[in-house]
Amino acid sequence: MKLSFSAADEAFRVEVAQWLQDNLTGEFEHIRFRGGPGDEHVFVEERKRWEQRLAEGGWTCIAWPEAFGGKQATIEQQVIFNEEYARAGGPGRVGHIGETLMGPTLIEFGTPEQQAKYLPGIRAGREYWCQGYSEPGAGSDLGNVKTRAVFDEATQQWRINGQKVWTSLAHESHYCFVVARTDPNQVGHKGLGFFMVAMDQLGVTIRPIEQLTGTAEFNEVFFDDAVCAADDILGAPGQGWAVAMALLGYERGVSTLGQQMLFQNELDEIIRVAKTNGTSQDPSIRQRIAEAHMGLKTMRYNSMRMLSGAEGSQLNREAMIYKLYWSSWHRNLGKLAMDVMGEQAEILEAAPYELNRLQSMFLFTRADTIYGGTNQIQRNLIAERALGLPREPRGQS
Amino acid sequence: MKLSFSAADEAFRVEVAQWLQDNLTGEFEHIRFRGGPGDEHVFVEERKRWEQRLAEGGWTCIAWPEAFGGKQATIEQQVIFNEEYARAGGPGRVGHIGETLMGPTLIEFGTPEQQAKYLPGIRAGREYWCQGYSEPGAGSDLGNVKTRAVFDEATQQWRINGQKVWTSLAHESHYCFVVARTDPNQVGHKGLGFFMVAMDQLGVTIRPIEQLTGTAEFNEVFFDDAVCAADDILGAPGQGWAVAMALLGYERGVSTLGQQMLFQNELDEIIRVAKTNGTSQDPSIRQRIAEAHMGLKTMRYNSMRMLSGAEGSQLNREAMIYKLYWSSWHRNLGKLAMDVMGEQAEILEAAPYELNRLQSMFLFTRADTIYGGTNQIQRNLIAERALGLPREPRGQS
Amino acid sequence: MEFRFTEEQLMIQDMAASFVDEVSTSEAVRAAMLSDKGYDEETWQRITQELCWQALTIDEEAGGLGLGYVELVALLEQAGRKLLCSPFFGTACLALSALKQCPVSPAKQTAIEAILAGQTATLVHTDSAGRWDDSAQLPCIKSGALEGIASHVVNGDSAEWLVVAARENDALVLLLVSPACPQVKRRALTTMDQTRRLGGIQFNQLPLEAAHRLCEGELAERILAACLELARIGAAADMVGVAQQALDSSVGYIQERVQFGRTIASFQAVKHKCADVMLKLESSRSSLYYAACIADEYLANHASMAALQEAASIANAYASEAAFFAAGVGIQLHGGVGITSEYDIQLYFKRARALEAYLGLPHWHRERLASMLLEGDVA
Amino acid sequence: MEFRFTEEQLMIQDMAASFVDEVSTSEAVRAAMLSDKGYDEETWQRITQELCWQALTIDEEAGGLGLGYVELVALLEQAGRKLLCSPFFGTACLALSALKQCPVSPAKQTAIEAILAGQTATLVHTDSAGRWDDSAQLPCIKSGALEGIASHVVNGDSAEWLVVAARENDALVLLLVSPACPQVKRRALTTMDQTRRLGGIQFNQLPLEAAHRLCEGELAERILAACLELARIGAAADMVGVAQQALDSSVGYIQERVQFGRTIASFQAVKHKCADVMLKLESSRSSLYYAACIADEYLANHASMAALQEAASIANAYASEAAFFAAGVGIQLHGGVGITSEYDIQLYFKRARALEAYLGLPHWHRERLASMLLEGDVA
Repeated sequence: MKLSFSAADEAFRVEVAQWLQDNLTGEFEHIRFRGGPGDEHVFVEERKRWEQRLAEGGWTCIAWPEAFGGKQATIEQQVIFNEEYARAGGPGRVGHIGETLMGPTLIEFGTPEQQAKYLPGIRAGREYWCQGYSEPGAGSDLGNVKTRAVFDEATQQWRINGQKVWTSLAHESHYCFVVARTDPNQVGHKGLGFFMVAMDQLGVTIRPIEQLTGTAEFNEVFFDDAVCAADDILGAPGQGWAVAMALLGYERGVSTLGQQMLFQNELDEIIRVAKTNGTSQDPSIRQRIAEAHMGLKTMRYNSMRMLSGAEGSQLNREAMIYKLYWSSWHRNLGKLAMDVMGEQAEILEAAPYELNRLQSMFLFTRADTIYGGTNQIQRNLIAERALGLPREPRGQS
Repeated sequence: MKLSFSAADEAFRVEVAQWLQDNLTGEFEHIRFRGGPGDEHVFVEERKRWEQRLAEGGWTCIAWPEAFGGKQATIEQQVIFNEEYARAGGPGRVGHIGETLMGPTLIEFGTPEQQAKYLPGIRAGREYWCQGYSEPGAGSDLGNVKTRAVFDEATQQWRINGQKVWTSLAHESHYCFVVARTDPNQVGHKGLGFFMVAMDQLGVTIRPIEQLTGTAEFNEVFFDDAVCAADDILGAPGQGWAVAMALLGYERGVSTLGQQMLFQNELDEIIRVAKTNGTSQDPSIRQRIAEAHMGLKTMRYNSMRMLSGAEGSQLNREAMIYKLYWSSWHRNLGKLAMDVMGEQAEILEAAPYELNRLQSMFLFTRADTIYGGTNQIQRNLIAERALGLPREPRGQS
Repeated sequence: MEFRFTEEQLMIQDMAASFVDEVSTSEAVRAAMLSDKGYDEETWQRITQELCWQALTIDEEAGGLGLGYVELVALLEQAGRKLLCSPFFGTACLALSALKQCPVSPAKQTAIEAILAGQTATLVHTDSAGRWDDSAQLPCIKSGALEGIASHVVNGDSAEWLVVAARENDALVLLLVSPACPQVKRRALTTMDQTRRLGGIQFNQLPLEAAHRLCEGELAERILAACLELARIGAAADMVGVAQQALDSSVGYIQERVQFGRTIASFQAVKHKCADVMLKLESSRSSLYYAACIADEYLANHASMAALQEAASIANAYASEAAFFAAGVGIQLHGGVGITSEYDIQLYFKRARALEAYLGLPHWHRERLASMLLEGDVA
Repeated sequence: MEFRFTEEQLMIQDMAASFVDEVSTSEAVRAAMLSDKGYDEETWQRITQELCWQALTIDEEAGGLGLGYVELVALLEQAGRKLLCSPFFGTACLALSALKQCPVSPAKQTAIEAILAGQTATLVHTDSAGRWDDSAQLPCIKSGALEGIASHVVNGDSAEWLVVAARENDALVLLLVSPACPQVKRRALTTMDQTRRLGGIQFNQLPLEAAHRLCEGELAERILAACLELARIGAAADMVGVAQQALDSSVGYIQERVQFGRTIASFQAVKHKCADVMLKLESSRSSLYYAACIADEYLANHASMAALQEAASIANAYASEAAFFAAGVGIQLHGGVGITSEYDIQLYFKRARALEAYLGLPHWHRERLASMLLEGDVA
């Protein structure tokens, strides 16, 4: 067991930090620390230009194999990149879903033609992706997909009908990966397909969902005879569940350490406020600040164990606790922020409903324990998969 | 809504307090504050004599109708009696089960002959009862009774076979009320009988269960062809469930306010220790002492609402939360006591394993959230009965 | 001892429930939130003219109904249950609580009559940072004029009468001020919870006359202290209502919502969350009703300030935690839609949070109780 | 960065696991609890002669294995998992941690050789009330003799060597004392947790020679401070083991136990409790392993005292809460039998409680972290 990084890794860290210092400036200065969770709707054009700047520097898709334009970065290098990116205030990545979810899935399951068609746009920071998993009636129940895909022999295209929800950045995305039922006679995990659907077509309609923050980070996406070329199904019809699950497996990983840097920024801000307004002298607040600090440190140690032990996208026991851990921690941090702000917590920045960073965080953390699998679902997963307890029975609906 | 008691009730309070002051003294001085939960095994002989003293003073069974020797005391008077009894340090009542559970059940379901046979002994503080509900395999699942009762036509007696568990004071009791299956072809709530079984017979064996405190408040009771006269079934065969449930209904009620006085004594002791050893200056301990105080006050207000709204033994919404509330509160109090005691918490009074009052309370509170329906069962009850949510499905065993 | 509502009190509660169900619908709340004054003028007219809520706690000889805090709490609980946007809390629970305790004076007479007639009022007891404790730098009276800023004043942007706590040298003075003059500037604050409007008020050399004075010195200190306790009890009532509806709407939603082929209400973890909410809610309600009784006893000189403080802290801290927990669980049980602005549960969450922080967070109350228990006297 | 055990470390862990499974059965623990010294002499012989655990952290040049806290923590976790009753913690985690940091001296040489040979030792750093913080009134050296009482000494009733923290005027002195003399009186304390024996020691004008002295002054202060942090990390390891077994035995029990026609493991509320335990347990383990790495870095002068304190507080506070929670949930999930002395879960509960309170409750650690964060520096 060792905590330190190798000399080569430390040199890599210097290189990343230097590049960010040289580039995340000038026209990009004002988007530092912006565009994170709960703030994804801001400065989208600037953040797209930033994606391209990153790509020019060779800093997109560093984990990809070199054959696809990546650096085949080690876990350590990915950790370092994410840490330095967050430390420098790197803005929320518009290309995140393409780079970390769609790319690896294409590399694992795609045909050479599919890889050639889609990977370069992601790598260049020019083509963005959004997700089409959740449906209004399904929530955490991905097996209950109602969106249908029918192959039209006449046009040799798939026709997709249905509705997806909780789709970030749908307006900005060129493509959406959509899980849809290809075999109407199957239920649950069977008879699904995984489609790569172009967003810029008549059959696709986007409706923003306004959140409790007054902003709209998420969208509903309606597919109304949307078309998808025969070649744009990833894996075979019926294989959709396997592809979809593999993609979710990529969600956990090195990006967690970058996320923790954002959390650290938030905690630092809370400590700054506490010291300024004197709540840092309140013993109960002190206990909670210490608890938050301990929790964040431990989150980091959990990640380090998870990354040291992880084989590829395989889930291990430690990884299963990760979502429940961070979402609960972050929700508590939101409450702490409000209590530290004192009387000012209730007063917004400006009319009509402009929240400051901590207020926005407070409200948005209520979503953290819901999206990507509620805390209840997470506890089921831990109990059933890590501890081997009986599965929840499925009802007969 | 009014908080105060009437002048007549206040006069009653003075009468009770005076009698206790005059009588709970001399030979009874050393049993003050003893024999409560977790301490039920101590000074049993003295506490039996105390029962008889109470009876002579007319202070047993005050809630019973006058026809059966009671005072037909109002709810307010019962509250006052329990409060004053606890305030004076009245010892744990050996006759508790007979007076508050068996008596009312006999009065509701018993024949005049049964009432004449059993009520006077209870009223006089001379005959004690214990319960025979729980079974080793059944726990919180009363429907899963395995003890069998078979009517022997030859002797015209019931023969009882089976095992009961968690029976307090079994050694001291003259009778046990036993729920047993009279119809072996029925399951669950059907085919049960409610029997009044004499303990002093060859077919009854008692085995104490040693607890984590090193003491044995509870027992296992084995029925091995134990006999019970034909007349000693309460209600008809098959009616056992209804009788058993009615009896449980009497469990919640005015005695709660006496229980709270015991809790107040414990909290007072904790505050005394905290002031003595300086932990009262620790801000986290202060928060928890305040929380305990608030919780106990609120427990009292909950009881006052419950008693003001209760009609007979009917459960109301407020009553359903009571067990979960007090058991959770008391468990937290146990932990607080240990943390307040500081380094001394770990050191016992004497070898081999003599716990002080707060240590014993700490350990024994772990049982509070289990017996009489675990906290999980209590939450099911609240969710299903008070909030109307779906019932837990029963498995097929 | 009768620790339950009388028939009359139940009737008051039922009428209030029907009324808020009618007027404080989701659409009405959302319209009021965005309106100029933060409440619907017509609804206020009905409250004062049809229902006479403002007269509830005014003495009968002064033309009121002569009822007390138990009844007031019954109304406020219903108001909270439907997120009623209204100057009722400021008028009845803040201004009137102060006025009732003041000695007879022309100012008091003026104010009570105005309120009876349906005018709105509030209590101004904060400083420019919204502080309300001993550290507050209240507006000051110097050379016969009032100067200073008070922030976070409940309905302070629109109340027609202000009962103002000000300092004159070292003494506290309670004043009755009409804000309709150029020396008083006011604005609505933009708040996270939009159902309870707060205002900022600036007094700019407002000349005072004797007729403005309600009382001063130790009496004023005692009255103001009691007012804060009564406000905490009133806020607890609102929060109990908030918690009740957060639970009820969640219980409704989970019985409709199907996941994995079952209603989510059939999942034990979901049921147990609801049970935990109910435990906290009913316990809050018990401590609220107790505190309301104590409030009436205090106002009738039958209970001490210490008893009032203790009851107020218990009721407020319990209700704060119950409401925040109930609304937070409510969002969680609503799942994805819980965090959309379309559903009301988030409005309950914001109101719960605002009220929780109003006049002391739970840990502030616990520390105050600890001092009473460990260093001083507790009732 | 390799935040996992190496092959060698895994082997050490596996061997320790097999050993404690063999020797520290429920029967063996119960026998040891009631025995004279509180541990089984033969098991200690095997630990020191067969397994050489006592040599683990002793430098290779001194005849030890030259390993560090990561390996020690792996052993202590296994010891906790099976409630091992043993003088190992006192010897290896307390006495040796102090000795290793002391400069070369005859006393140090004597002690290390004795420990290598299988003798037991402990650190005496408390006063007569068991206090260990700045308020402790440690035994004093006056006129060349040691006088005073230390209570709550881990295995203090039987350890063959004592490293004693004493005051001489204002300076701290670390001494090596053999208790086998009439001026040292000892007794076993009757403790709630019977698996970790504590002793009380009285020094009654014990004459000291130069050869007793290990070090003094600032160095002694620094060594003692570090020892307490290392002990906190060691205790955290024991608690992680306790939590692991509390969870494992509960998971086993609930899969057997049938209620309402189902295993209780099939109830979602029960499953979720287990998930919550696992979350706390794995998080404790992560912070424990981190702290063990920092301990080795501190001892190699690569990490600061502040870093050691921070890591120790985090690991200890987390493990305390995890172990107490896991054992408490364990009792609950065992239901009625959980509170009988027949089942072992209550022994885990008592050990968790004792260790939680050892050298600071979680809120003490949080306040210490808060001072570092808000008033000082944090690593």
